[in-house]
Amino acid sequence: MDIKVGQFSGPLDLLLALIQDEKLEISEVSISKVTEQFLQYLEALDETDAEELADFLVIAAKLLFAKSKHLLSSVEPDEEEGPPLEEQLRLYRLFVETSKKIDKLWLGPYHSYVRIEEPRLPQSIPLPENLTLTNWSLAIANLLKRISPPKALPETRIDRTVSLKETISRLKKLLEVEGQTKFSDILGNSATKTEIIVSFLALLELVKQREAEVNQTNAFSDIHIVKA
Amino acid sequence: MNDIVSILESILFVASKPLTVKALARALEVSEGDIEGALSHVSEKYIGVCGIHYLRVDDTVQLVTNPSNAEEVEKFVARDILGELTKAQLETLTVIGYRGPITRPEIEEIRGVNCAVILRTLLIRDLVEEHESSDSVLPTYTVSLTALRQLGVGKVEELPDYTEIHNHAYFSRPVENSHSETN
Amino acid sequence: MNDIVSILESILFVASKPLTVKALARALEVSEGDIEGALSHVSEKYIGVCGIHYLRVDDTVQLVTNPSNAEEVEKFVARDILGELTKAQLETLTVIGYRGPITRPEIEEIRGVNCAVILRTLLIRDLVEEHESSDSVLPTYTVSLTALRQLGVGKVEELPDYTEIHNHAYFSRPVENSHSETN
Repeated sequence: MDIKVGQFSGPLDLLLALIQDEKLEISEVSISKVTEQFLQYLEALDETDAEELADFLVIAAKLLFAKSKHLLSSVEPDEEEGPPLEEQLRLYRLFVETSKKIDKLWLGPYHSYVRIEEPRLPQSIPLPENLTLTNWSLAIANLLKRISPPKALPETRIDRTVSLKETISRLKKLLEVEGQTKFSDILGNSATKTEIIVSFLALLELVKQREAEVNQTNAFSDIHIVKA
Repeated sequence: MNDIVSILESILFVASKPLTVKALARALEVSEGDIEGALSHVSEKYIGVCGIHYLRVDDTVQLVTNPSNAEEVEKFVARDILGELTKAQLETLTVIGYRGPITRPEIEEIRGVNCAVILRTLLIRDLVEEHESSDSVLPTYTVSLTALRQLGVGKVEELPDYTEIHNHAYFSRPVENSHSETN
Repeated sequence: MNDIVSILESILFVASKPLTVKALARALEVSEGDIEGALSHVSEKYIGVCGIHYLRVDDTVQLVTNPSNAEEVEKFVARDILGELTKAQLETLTVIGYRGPITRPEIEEIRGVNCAVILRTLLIRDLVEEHESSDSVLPTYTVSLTALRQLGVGKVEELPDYTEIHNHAYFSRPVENSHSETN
């Protein structure tokens, strides 16, 4: 399948296209089947668009998580992670299918129009009493507060994006020096859920690149990582 | 005071813009319940074959032309050029239409992608409306009356398969999924 | 072609001005007799207690508000125009104060919402001034002397923290997202 960067409206759109391209139905198995292709697309993404990359990474993490569930039995599904990916994808597909009907209505011949009443002006217009310097300063302060958050968000996402690459190279270096390590050592004591996912993603990436091998003695024990 | 329905019709006629139930109650100095009662009469009258239609989203109402008469009406008013929607805009508008009032995280949960920029674009194009929510820190979004006018429906409930999609279980049970495989 | 009565209702509704029977017949490509026939239905419907009335003078027709509701309509219009500034109006005015002369798309880019109706109201209330710009197709807006006088300042530079807010980073961003339809 010829996939181009920017062709998709998001990671779920890409995932849906990959599954439909294989003529598969949405299921845990079909999603697992296209994981490899999804990751290939990720490499082709423009890495300067950190925000877009972050959204694709979240789904990539879910894909790898699902794929690794069977391999690494210590990985327990977390209730806070939301619905299974196949459920999420089905709901998304429902909206994509519906959006095509909405597009037909949008472009269709049936539209309503409003009437524009000629302005009716009273004889003299008194000034609004609440136009005071206090309210003025309050209004501009509220506006500045309101328009700031959307810009702050991408920065935290960039952190996460950068940290995946950093984690991969950190892990690689660690293995080169030490030869082996444990998953718990990579995480340290205060790992957030995001850091765990990113570290796990980095580990799986190294396994994929055949830079590392992992083993585990029993279901809930630590993962031993050995340089391949 | 005259018949409240009659006064409402007059005010909706001159207003030339969407009005909230609250603003109408204040203007007529009656309760919001009285306005709702009168609006239910208005909604039954301006519907079907009538040349004037009643639009409502959430608590905002407006009188507009019957969408079926668009071709003839466009000979008298400048045609609305709202332009085509991109795939991402269309997806987001659909989610808001069927699931609104909805917060940004909820939209992003469904689309799997950050929607800050797309929501801003839809707000500037006046296709969605942002509402400060009293019981939540996050604002909620609904489609605007402008969007409904372009879609030619009187309320979101008239959108195709509205009930089914609106009530779609967020995390549908596996047993229910068999039928969704057919489309 | 749809029901001619319905079409006439739609056209009379949007027109906001008297239309001649001849003009209607030409636009709908039917005879004046057909128009007269349809208008007799319209005249029977928009009469009496209805909030919208049908008005005919010689051979021009139009829809107007029920004269019995004149008092309430006037009160609504007055309140709508004369009341205190809404939060959105005040916010728009501050943007124009600190960033004027500024075009409508620039205001909308900052506020993230469509400002057409608000600007119209601010213009009617003489709180902003519209300027034809020589180097742009779009008019620019500044706050009026009336507004400055009400605020008790002589010029915009005397507004609180003018330099700081005028040059604020959130405003100085180049107009970027409006074109990025891809997201």
